[in-house]
Formats: sequence, C-alpha cells, structure tokens
Amino acid sequence: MTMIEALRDAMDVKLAQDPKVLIFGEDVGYFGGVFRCTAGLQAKHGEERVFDTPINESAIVGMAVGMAAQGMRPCVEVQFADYVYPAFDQITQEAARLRYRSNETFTCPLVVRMPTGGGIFGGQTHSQSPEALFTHVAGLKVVIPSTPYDAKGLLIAAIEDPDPVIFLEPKRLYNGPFHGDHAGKSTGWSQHPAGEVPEGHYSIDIGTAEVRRAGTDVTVLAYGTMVYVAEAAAERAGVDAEIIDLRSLLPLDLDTIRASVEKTGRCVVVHEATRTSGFGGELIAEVQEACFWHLKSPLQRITGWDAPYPHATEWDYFPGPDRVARALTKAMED
Amino acid sequence: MTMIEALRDAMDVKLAQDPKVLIFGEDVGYFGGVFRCTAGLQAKHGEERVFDTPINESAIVGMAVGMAAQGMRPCVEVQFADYVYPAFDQITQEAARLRYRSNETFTCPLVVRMPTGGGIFGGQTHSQSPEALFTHVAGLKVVIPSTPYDAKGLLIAAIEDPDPVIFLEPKRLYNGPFHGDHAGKSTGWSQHPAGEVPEGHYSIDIGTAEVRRAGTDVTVLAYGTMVYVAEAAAERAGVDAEIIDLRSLLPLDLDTIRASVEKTGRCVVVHEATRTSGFGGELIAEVQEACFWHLKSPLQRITGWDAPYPHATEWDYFPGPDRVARALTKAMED
Amino acid sequence: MTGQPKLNFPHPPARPDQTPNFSAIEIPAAGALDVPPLDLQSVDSRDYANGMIRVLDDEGTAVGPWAEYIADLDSDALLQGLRDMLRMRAVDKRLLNAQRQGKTSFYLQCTGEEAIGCGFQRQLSGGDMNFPTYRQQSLLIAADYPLRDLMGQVYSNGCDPLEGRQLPIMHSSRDYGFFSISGNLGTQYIQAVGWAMANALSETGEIAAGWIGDGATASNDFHAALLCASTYRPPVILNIVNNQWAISTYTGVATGGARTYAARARGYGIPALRVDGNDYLAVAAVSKWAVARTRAGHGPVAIEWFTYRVAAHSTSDDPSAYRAKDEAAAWPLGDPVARLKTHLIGRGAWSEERHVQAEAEILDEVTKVQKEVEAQGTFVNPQPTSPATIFKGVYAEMPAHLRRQRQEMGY
Amino acid sequence: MTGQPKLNFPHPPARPDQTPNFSAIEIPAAGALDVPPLDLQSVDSRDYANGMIRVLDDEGTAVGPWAEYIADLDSDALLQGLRDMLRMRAVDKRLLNAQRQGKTSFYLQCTGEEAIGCGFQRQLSGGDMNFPTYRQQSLLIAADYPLRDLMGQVYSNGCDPLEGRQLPIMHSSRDYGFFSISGNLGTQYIQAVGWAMANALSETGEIAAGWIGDGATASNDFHAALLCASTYRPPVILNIVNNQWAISTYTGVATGGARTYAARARGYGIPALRVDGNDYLAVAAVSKWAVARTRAGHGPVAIEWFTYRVAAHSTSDDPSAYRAKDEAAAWPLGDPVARLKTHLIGRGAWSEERHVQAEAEILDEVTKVQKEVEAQGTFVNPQPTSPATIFKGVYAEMPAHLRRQRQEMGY
Ligand SMILES: Cc1ncc(C[n+]2csc(CCOP(=O)(O)OP(=O)(O)O)c2C)c(N)n1
Ligand SMILES: Cc1ncc(C[n+]2csc(CCOP(=O)(O)OP(=O)(O)O)c2C)c(N)n1
Ligand SMILES: [Mg+2]
Ligand SMILES: [Mg+2]
Repeated sequence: MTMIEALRDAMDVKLAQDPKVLIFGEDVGYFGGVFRCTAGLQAKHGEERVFDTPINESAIVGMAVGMAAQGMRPCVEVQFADYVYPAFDQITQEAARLRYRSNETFTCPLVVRMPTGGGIFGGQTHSQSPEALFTHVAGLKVVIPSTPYDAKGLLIAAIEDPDPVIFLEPKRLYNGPFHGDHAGKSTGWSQHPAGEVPEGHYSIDIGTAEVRRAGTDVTVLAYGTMVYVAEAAAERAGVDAEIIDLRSLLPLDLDTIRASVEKTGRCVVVHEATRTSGFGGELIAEVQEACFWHLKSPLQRITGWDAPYPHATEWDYFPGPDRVARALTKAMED
Repeated sequence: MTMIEALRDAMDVKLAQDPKVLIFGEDVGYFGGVFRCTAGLQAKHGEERVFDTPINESAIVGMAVGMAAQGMRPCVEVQFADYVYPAFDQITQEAARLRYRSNETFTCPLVVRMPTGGGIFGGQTHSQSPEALFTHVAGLKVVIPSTPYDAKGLLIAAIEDPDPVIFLEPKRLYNGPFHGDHAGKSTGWSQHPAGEVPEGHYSIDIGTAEVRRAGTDVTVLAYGTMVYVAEAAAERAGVDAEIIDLRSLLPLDLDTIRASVEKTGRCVVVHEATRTSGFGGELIAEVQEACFWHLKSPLQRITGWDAPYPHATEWDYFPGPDRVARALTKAMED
Repeated sequence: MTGQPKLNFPHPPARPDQTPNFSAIEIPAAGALDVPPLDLQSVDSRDYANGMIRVLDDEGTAVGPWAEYIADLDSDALLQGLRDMLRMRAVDKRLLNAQRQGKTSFYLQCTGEEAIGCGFQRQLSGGDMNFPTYRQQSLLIAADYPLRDLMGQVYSNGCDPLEGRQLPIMHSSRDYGFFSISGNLGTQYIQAVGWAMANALSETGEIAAGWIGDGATASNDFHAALLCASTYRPPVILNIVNNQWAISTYTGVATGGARTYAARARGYGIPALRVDGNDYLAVAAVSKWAVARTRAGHGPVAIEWFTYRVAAHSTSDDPSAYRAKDEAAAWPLGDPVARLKTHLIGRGAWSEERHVQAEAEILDEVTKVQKEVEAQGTFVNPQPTSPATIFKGVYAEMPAHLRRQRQEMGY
Repeated sequence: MTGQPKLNFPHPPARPDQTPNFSAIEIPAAGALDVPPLDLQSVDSRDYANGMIRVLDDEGTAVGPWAEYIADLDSDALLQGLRDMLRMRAVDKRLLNAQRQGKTSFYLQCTGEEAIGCGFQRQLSGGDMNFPTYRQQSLLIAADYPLRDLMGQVYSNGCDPLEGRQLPIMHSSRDYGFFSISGNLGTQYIQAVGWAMANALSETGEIAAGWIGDGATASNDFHAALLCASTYRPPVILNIVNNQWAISTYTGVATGGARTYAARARGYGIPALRVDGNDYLAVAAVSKWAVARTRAGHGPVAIEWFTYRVAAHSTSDDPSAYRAKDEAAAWPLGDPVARLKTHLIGRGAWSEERHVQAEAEILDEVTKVQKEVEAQGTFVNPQPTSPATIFKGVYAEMPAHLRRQRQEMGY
C-alpha cells in the first residue's frame, strides 16, 4: 500500500467507525484531494461527511474548531503545508488553547493534515517544512510518519486523540521511500516491508519514536523523508549509525533518544526545514542537557539552508545523503 | 526618556527626515496607540503619514508590503504581539521572500513593531513572546531592545534597513527596567543611565549584541525583560555572570557569544517564551557547536513553561530571578 | 473628486473639544418596516439591511408590525428584561469599582448596549450556543448565570470557574450557552459557523449565534464566517454590534464606503437586518424572528445592532482623548434602560418609584454576592490559585515534558 | 426548506459522464448596459454588478453604448489584440508541450481567458502595476514582455530573469508592470491596494491592478483588499477572474448564496461591474473606462470577468475526473479568439486565410525563441544555475550565518 492509500484507509476506517468524524478541505470532496488522499471517501460516506471547502485555510480550521468543540471529530486537509499560514491564528491561538482557557469545558479534538517537505521541484510554495513552528505551541501535538504503516496507525491515533494534532505528511514519501538520490530509480512502497499495512483498525501511540536502524557509532535523529536519507548516508559513510525516526515531535520520545545517545555519545540531527530555530535546535538543546556527560563530539545539524526553497537548485538545497554522510564522518572524527 | 518616548522619538526623527516613511496600525493615528508610542505624530506629520487602520493585521502588513515594494518605508504597529498571527502569512511568505523570489527587483523594507512579553497581568492574549517563530524565517530580521537608548537606535536602523524587520518591544520595560520583583517598587527610566537618549538621528547596527555585565563565571544569554531578570539573578546567586543582551536575534552576534562562552565555559539561556522550540533551543545548538570543547557544564534553558500564559499565576509562570539564580548556581556546581 | 488620486481617511463626527454631532446618522421612524417571512432571502432584505427596525417611538410607545409580532411579550416579560438590564448595569458598576480599587487587574463595561445581549438571550433555548466577544456579558446575565461565577472569573480567585487562567471578563460557560472568549478578535465568528454545522449534521435542533464588534468586522474571520455560512447555510445567527467605536477608532474606518455592516453581509448572499439596539422591544422582536427562522432551517441571517459604546473601551482606556466629551448623551437612540422604563410606565406596568426601588434592590443583591466572592481573594488580598494549575488542561493527559517542568517548578 | 436545518453543498451543473449544462447561467444581450459616469458610486452600480457588459453579439457585431465608447479602437488595434491572443495561445501550447516532454517541471495555461489579460494590459500605461495570479501570463504577452525572459523563467535556466528561484510560471517583471507572483493565493490583492496607496501618496499618476481567481476570492486577503480599498480609496482596479473552477472545486462553493462576485464587492461599498471576459471588445472597453476612472482619482473599482477555464488547472491536474468532458465547448460565451476573429472578418479587416497564416507565423516565431531558450538548458538537459544563488538575495547584504552556510556548501 502506498502512503496515500494508507492515509485514505485510516480515514475510511474512522469514517465507518465513528459518525462524528468529518473530512473536509480544498478539493478533498468530489475529486478526492490533489494528492488523491481522500479519493472515493465522499462517494462511500456521503457529502455530509466528506466535502469541499472554499479556499480559506483559516475558515477550514476555524469551522473545525467550532465543530470539534461541539463534539465532532474533524480531520481537515490543508493542500500544502506552505498554505497553512492563513490558518496559523486559528491553530495556535484557538485550537491549541481552547481546552486550557475554558478549564476543560470546551475541547478541540481535531486533526490538520498537510503534505510537507521538498524534493518534488515544487519551489517556494510547495516544499516547506513548518513543523518547528507548531512545536513551539503548547496544546498542540505534532506528528510526522515516514512509512505507510505508521501513517495509518498514527492518523487513526490522531483522529482519536482528544487534543488538536498537526499531521504532517512527507509528500516525497507518498509513493515510495526516497533516499535522496534524485537521479536514481525510485522504488514504490510495494517493495518495502513498511508498505505492508494491515486492514481495519490499529493505532500507534503518539509520542513514541522508532529505532529504524540499530547502531553503536552515532545517533541520528530524523523524521519524514530524512529517515531514508539518513539510511543512505550511514551506508555511504560506512558508519554504524543508530537512526531514530521521531514520528512524533510533540510530545517527544526523549527516553528513546537519551538511551541511544548515552550509548553512542555522538548525535547528528537532520531535517529539511531551514536551520535557524528549526526543530533541530530543540533536539540539540534537549540532548545536550540530558546526555551532556556522555557526549564525545559536538552535536551537529544538517538542515535546509537559511534561504527560501529554490526551484532550479533544489538538490543543492535539499540536505541529501552526501551532506549527512559528511556529518556522520565528522562526528566520528571529532 | 521612557522606552515609549524613545520609540516615538525614533519615528519622529525618521518621519521628518524621509518623506517615504509611513506609520500606521490600529489606533496609532489620532489617538497615538494604546501604549501611546505614536502619540502626537499624526498631529505633527499629518494624516497621510500617520494613520489608523481597520482591525486586520494581515491587511496592515499586506498594505505595507505593497507600499514597501513601491518605494515607501512603512513602519507599522501590531497592537500586541499576540495579535500578529493573522499577519503571519503576509510576514513570513510575502515580506520575507519578496526580494528573493523576484531576484531583487522588488524589495520589502518594512518594520513591524509589536509589544511583546508578559509581566503585566495580561493573560493569554497580551503576554506572548513569539520571537522564535520569526527567527525560523529566512529573509526576516528580528530585533528586541532592552533600553530606551537601544530602542531608538535600533528602530531607526530598522526603518532604514533594506529588508523587513520584526521589531519586538518588551512592554514590561516601556516605563522602566524590571528585575522580576513584581512585589517590589519599580523605578522609571529616568533613574537609569540607558534612559538617557540623545536627540536627533543615531542608529545601532542590527546584528550586534551588547555585554550588559562583564563576568567570568557563566555566560547568560538574554534579551528584552530577561536582561534585567538575569542581572537580579546574578546578584541573588552571587555568581560573576557575564550577561549578554542579544538585541538582535536574527542575524545573531555569534562572535560576541562565542568569545564569552569560550571564556566562561558555562552558559544559561533565558527567555519568556514557552520552552519547546523557543529561541533558547537555537542558541544552545549554536553555542554547543561553536564552543563544545570549552564547555564545563550542560547548557541550561530557563523559560516560560510549556503552557498558555495564565492570568492569576502569572508570577509562577514568568521565569523570575529565583529560577534563573538556581540555574546559575547549578551551572557552577556541575 | 477628480484629477489626482488622493487617499481618503474616515473621520468621526466629533473629536475632543468639538460638539457631539450625529446629524449624519439617519434614524428611520419606529414601526416603518414590516416583518418579513421567515424564509427571507438576501435579495429581498435590502430595506431591512439599509433601514433600521425600531419598535419604540420617541414617546416610548410600541408601534408597527414588529410590535405586533411580539405582542405576546407581556409586561412581566418586559419587566424581566428591565431587571436583566438593571442587573447588568449594577454588575458593571460594581466591577468597574473593584478594578479602580485594585481588586482585579482589568474590567470592561457594556454600558448602553445592555438591551442587545439581554433581549437576545431571552429568545434562545437551552443548548443554543453564543460565540461572544468580551462585551457580551449581558448574555450571561439574561441567562441567569450565577453572579458568583461571573464575579469569580473577574477576580481570578477561588470562585473562578476558569481557575485563574483567563483575563478578567473572558468568561466561558458551556452550560449557559456562552462559548469561551478568545481575546483574539474575530476568531469566534467562524467557529460559530462550525458549531452550527455540527448542530445541523447531528440534528440537535440547537442553533448558534456569533457576535462581533463593528471594528472587528474588519478581521479575516468575519469574512470567513459570512462566506462559509453563505455556502453551507447552517443554523447560525451572525450578530454585529455596531457601537460606533473600536477603542479610539471611529466605526467609519471599518465601514469604508459601505452603507451598513448589514449590507456587507448581503454582499455574501446572506439576508441581513439592521436594528435599533437601544430598543429592548426591537431587540426582542428581531431576535425572536431570527431564532425562529434559524431553527426552522432557513439558513444564516445577519443582524447589525446599532448602538453606542457609552463607557470607555476598558479600564485601560480613556476616551476623552479621542472623542467628544458628551457624545453618549447626544446619542440619538437614547438609553436602553430609560427607554424600556418609559415604555413600561406608559403601559401602566411600572413607575418611577418602583424603578428607583428596583435599582436599589438589585444593587444590594449584586453587592452582597460581590462581598462573598471577594472573601475568596482579590488582587489586593490574594488567595492565590495553586501554581500547579499552570500545567493542568494543556492536554487531556499531561505529557512527560510537562510533568518534568512541573517538577522543576517544585510541584 | 423548513423543519430541520440541513447543510447545503453547492454542486456544479455537470460532473463526468453528465451532459454539460450551463442553462442556469443567464447571458444578457450584448449592448444592454450603458456606460456609467467615471465617478460611478457603489449604490448606483447594481445593474452592472448583477448584469453583464457585453459588446459583441452572437453575429460578432459590436453593439451598444460600450461599443461606441471604444469606437476609437480601430481595426489595427483590434488586430493587435487578436495577435496578442494568438501569441498567448501559441506560447501556452509550446510550453505545455515542453512540460510533457519533461523539459520543465510544471506548466499552466490560460486557454479561454486570453482576452482578459490581453485586453486589459493594452489599456494600461508604463508605470502601472499588475498584481497577477499564475494565470495572467496574457498581461505579459500584451505588454510585449520578451518571450525569451518569459520562457527562460519557465525553463528555470540561464535565460531565467529569476535565476531559477521560482516555480515555472511564477514570473516577475517590474519593468513590464508585472508584480512577483507569490503562489500563496490572494496575498497579492491587498498588496495591490498598498502599492496604489503609495502611488496616491507619492502622486505618481500610476495605478495598480489586483488580480484574483473566483476560488481565491474566498481567501482572507480578498476581504482585506476590498475593505482597505473601500476605506482609503486608492487608485486600484480589483479584477476577479471567474473562470467557473478552482482546480476541481466548482465556483459555487466560493459564491455561496451571493449572486455574483461583483455584488460581493458592492457589499464593501466599492462600485463593481461584471463583464463578458470572452469578448475582447467588452474587455477593452471596460478596461479603458476603469483605467480612466481610477487614474482620475475616483477610487477603487471591482470588475468580475466572466469566463471559463478551458484547460486543466495545471499540468498536475486532470479535469476529466471532476467535470463534464465537453464542458468547454458548451460554454455559452464562446471562445475569445474565434469571437474577435469573426468580428474582424465582419468589419472587413480580416479573413479566414489571413488568420490561418497569422497563426502559423506566430507559432513559428514562438517556436524559434523556444529553441533558443532551450539551448540554455532544460530539465532533461540541464545547464544548472550555480548553487551559490541559493544564498543571494535572501537579504540585501549577506549576514554571517549565510556566509558560513555557503562555505559549508563549498562555495
Ligand atoms: C486580532 C486582534 N487585533 C487587535 C486586538 C486589540 N483590540 C481589542 S478590542 C479592539 C477594538 C474592537 O472594537 P469592536 O470590534 O468595535 O468592539 P467593541 O470594543 O467596540 O465592543 C482592539 C483593536 C485584538 N484583541 N485582537
Ligand atoms: C493559500 C493557498 N491555498 C491553496 C492553494 C492551492 N491552490 C492553488 S490554485 C488553487 C485554485 C485557485 O482557483 P481560482 O482562484 O479560481 O483560480 P484559477 O486557477 O481558476 O485561475 C488552489 C486551491 C494555494 N496556492 N494557496
Ligand atoms: Mg465597536
Ligand atoms: Mg477559477
């Protein structure tokens, strides 16, 4: 199953199970979304459950906040993460704080799904990775799967979560894993074990990381597309890296991270987003505080450059396996 | 001169000097702003230069983007930093990237001023510190003064800057320094040397930090109100802290920071914003990478808690001198 | 107006040191407009949106079709309305005082606008939900919300249902149909639309009512709400309280070249009416009509309540710096309490003496509750909330990082 | 429509496998509306906003007051308009092809909408600035923007004036009055208002023109722009291109219960007109009127251009999944090129033969430039931009952290 199919399956399962679940967003209804994640859901569950909206992201989230407060379970789509900013007020000031400010008499169980990240020649407005912004906001949860299996289990968990969840979908992984070799041939999910997705209901606890590759030399903290880039980089560098797929950025599975870094004493953080005040800063701050006395070399960040996402030079911008491999090598040298 | 007067003076100087400078925002025109920062400016410079706007922050910034592109120098006010989110799209996707995306044929020299921070019993929507969000955005500059002298010099520099500047004004410092002792008597700026503000034009380079207190034991990185809290904490802890007032978060004066931490080997970062993905994470990531081999104890963050800003328990939320003092002591013990 | 383009800057009719002047405001005669059918369409609502529905004439007599429409509102019901407004005024007065004495950090009155919330709320049913701004405390009063809770919230003390989390006046009560106030202007308006959509989908039979100030109609969420209400037609009433001012900013800055805010709603295809908001009978009548229409499934409706903000914006504000001193007295639609009183006296159900007595009784009642509530702590004499509440309710379940931070705090 | 509230979900007239059906669209006769005075007020613009200004009748004859209004537009000028449209079509065709061949990552056509941008642009003067969406490349064509620059941008190659920074079609040219395209829908609309305000303040005599699609009228910035234009009255023309679709979403989702988008602008107090966007003469006439009005200082005006998106939304889209197959052919306003051609033949200034010849010449010209541009690199055969451009122009001066990152990259 592709990640797209897995996400669709998660929504399908929840739509069937819980009459309170609603799916809406731009082009998600009749057409099934520009990435086809909701294809067929309106035909199957009806227009009252799955519908198209006007092009106004703050309206989409604002409606969802009102619905969630009144007992529904809206799971909305923002067409690209790059278009989430008009909804920033409703997400960060409203959804995130409704439970708190009403002393838990109104709550806000909603999911905002959005395709994130680069690698598709989408330029500035189809490539952004805004996850760090949301992790700064108390009251939100922030989730990003890297496999079809996780995508389904985490999306079901997100829809069932009593609090608002930002659900980032690495669009470069929609149809297959991507190790950062843009010139190479890509294989689909059907040839990857994590493309095997069970039928029916299952969920993955939000807040748990997964060790994708056990290793002893250096810990790599990654999520989304960068999990595969890290795999390729470890191979390229010939370093026995322990690669942790965070899956959930907020809350963060610090226990798994700490256990790894205490073992390896070295750590590289990778993400696609711009470096300054990216989530890498947060990770490094936490790791150095938790593991200071175990560290053998400086923690490093490999990230997107601090520039807008370019079009023609995408592969020089994207933190590919070469850059990550160099960081791994350097971590071992220091 | 109070910080309010210093800011007003900066705008007055620039309005007089440059016909392209415009001031607008909610209640800033006739009335002169809810904090009175623009009082008298409309009467002096005319309604075409200083005017009131509808209550729509994205309209305010959106108009400013168009004006700036056409050669004006708009310096707009957002009434509280808590209300900047509707303008988030125009600031981060438009102002920040206009120069880049047009290959420098359109530029965006604008300033967005906003009162920031807590300590005034303003509750969730009059107390926030959103600086970290803006520092994640390539193309923006982010400035926050802590004295009337700096406020004037930095605001003049911001208005003259060829690129968009987010100008955060620590509202707790508008009328005097604040060391975090909310029960104690506060003194105004008239009794503080930095309350002495020269007449006429001067500017302070954006991107330069200032050592507020030289010391040898531990480096404290602070900005805004926390500069004074750090001073009080150092005294309370009896630690010879070197307190650096960052003044500019983006670009960051890493040279000054590095020189200090290489000397002290210890570092505490303080800010009012929520901890996770706050600017403290970025600072720690940079410092540990730049100074790893000099560090004698873990870098620490003292910040607002990861909860919405509360009303009644404000002083338990605010990172006051006691908490900072404990961190300084701990830095020395480790 | 030809030649060079020149920018327009809207000005209020009078600034400090000028004489109040409302001559530009057209006040249609009471009784002039009829009662449209419940399924009124936007195209047919032009006269209601540009005119003004009024019931009480200058003598305080109820006249015209809308008076007939609420003929069943007997003297008892109207006296209840009067008492609601008097209670609202007493609460505002006492809490303003408390703020002046430093007993609370902040307060904000709704003086002059009491009829709107009081009259509207009495037409709602249990389960209906208001999405208010900070100036709709009158909805709570007319919902018989316990004064103890209301005042406790303002004192941020042991009586506060919100446990000190929110700025004073940012009430929240699910049981009394009052959605949690945000502070970020406008956000509640589209949320009201979403809530009403949920009602329609779940067939609850309940309706929602969004509230927004004239100034905040400029916000993005106002647009979002009108748009989505127009598209999905949920059972929502979209109220606009035009009290002529947004802090220091004259309402003209938000109206621009539009005739009325009601007319703006019509541009979205939503039927809209404008109402004398200082006329309790007009408020009650139009509210009754709008609630009936909405509950019957005729889709959204917008109502502009025309009124005047008599008091300062809040305790942080001093209007003498930006508007004419006696503007409130010059307001052509008068005072809602005085007008209802005159009407009730006119119909023989009330007297000056009984009014004075009622005022005193209500002030006593309010003052008594206030004393009790103050015993649970004030700003001068705090009985602080436990700091551990800071970490409560951020999430349904406290995640590890918040547990660590709570420990770091010492709890 | 009474009883339980039930949500409304707008539907297009036809879905795949259904017969195209535009019977619900009222098409007023050509020549029916007169030419209002330049200082037309919003209240007086109702018929223009709800009706439709049309000049060419079904036989291709120019009729009515608007035809007279542009009587000075002679055959040469109209032939120029025809050639603009043909060039536009040729460019779209060639670049679509290039994308299909993998020579560029993305493309997007404006087929069916050529008259709007071409007709409008020819009425502007140097210094006037458009704030376009991604579907207004016709403005560039009619501004005689060098094809080399236009195509270079799409190929993101050595000819690209933007040095590969932007997605193909996201043009930017200050000199040709074309503001940098954002990609985030709607944002340019309020920026156009700000630019026009700057024009008024600096007395440049220039005007600005905002552009937005029907779907994007739902965006917050649409509201912000109408609001601020209404309040400050700067010299700005607010164009709405209603091409019936927003990717797969039928225009009804954004219209809701409103009659027209033009009517929505009237709700803000802005005079508004609706125009047959497939009628080059109507476009030219109304553009001429709007430009004259705006430059003379009569404030903002909104124009809804009624048209149909013939092609797919973009090369990432396949409309056969959501709309009736032959909908474009059924579109009641026809094709702008064919209509202008018929008109010119009718007035004896053109012939079928000359048309065929002109098409071929223009295609040749375009293909020739295309070849030259492709020699500077394509996606299949890239001549990559230097990676160091990544750090150029983020700020006027490169800050230290970007210098460090550039070094880290190896430059
Ligand atoms: C998004 C946002 N911007 C600005 C403010 C600051 N503010 C608070 S009240 C107010 C005026 C609102 O006026 P109006 O909507 O007319 O309501 P009124 O106070 O007259 O009842 C402003 C600008 C805010 N709360 N939220
Ligand atoms: C803020 C934002 N949300 C969503 C999108 C994705 N998107 C791109 S084009 C489009 C449809 C726009 O339709 P319309 O405004 O009618 O213009 P048209 O394509 O028909 O010319 C959408 C939803 C976007 N670019 N920006
Ligand atoms: Mg108001
Ligand atoms: Mg469209």
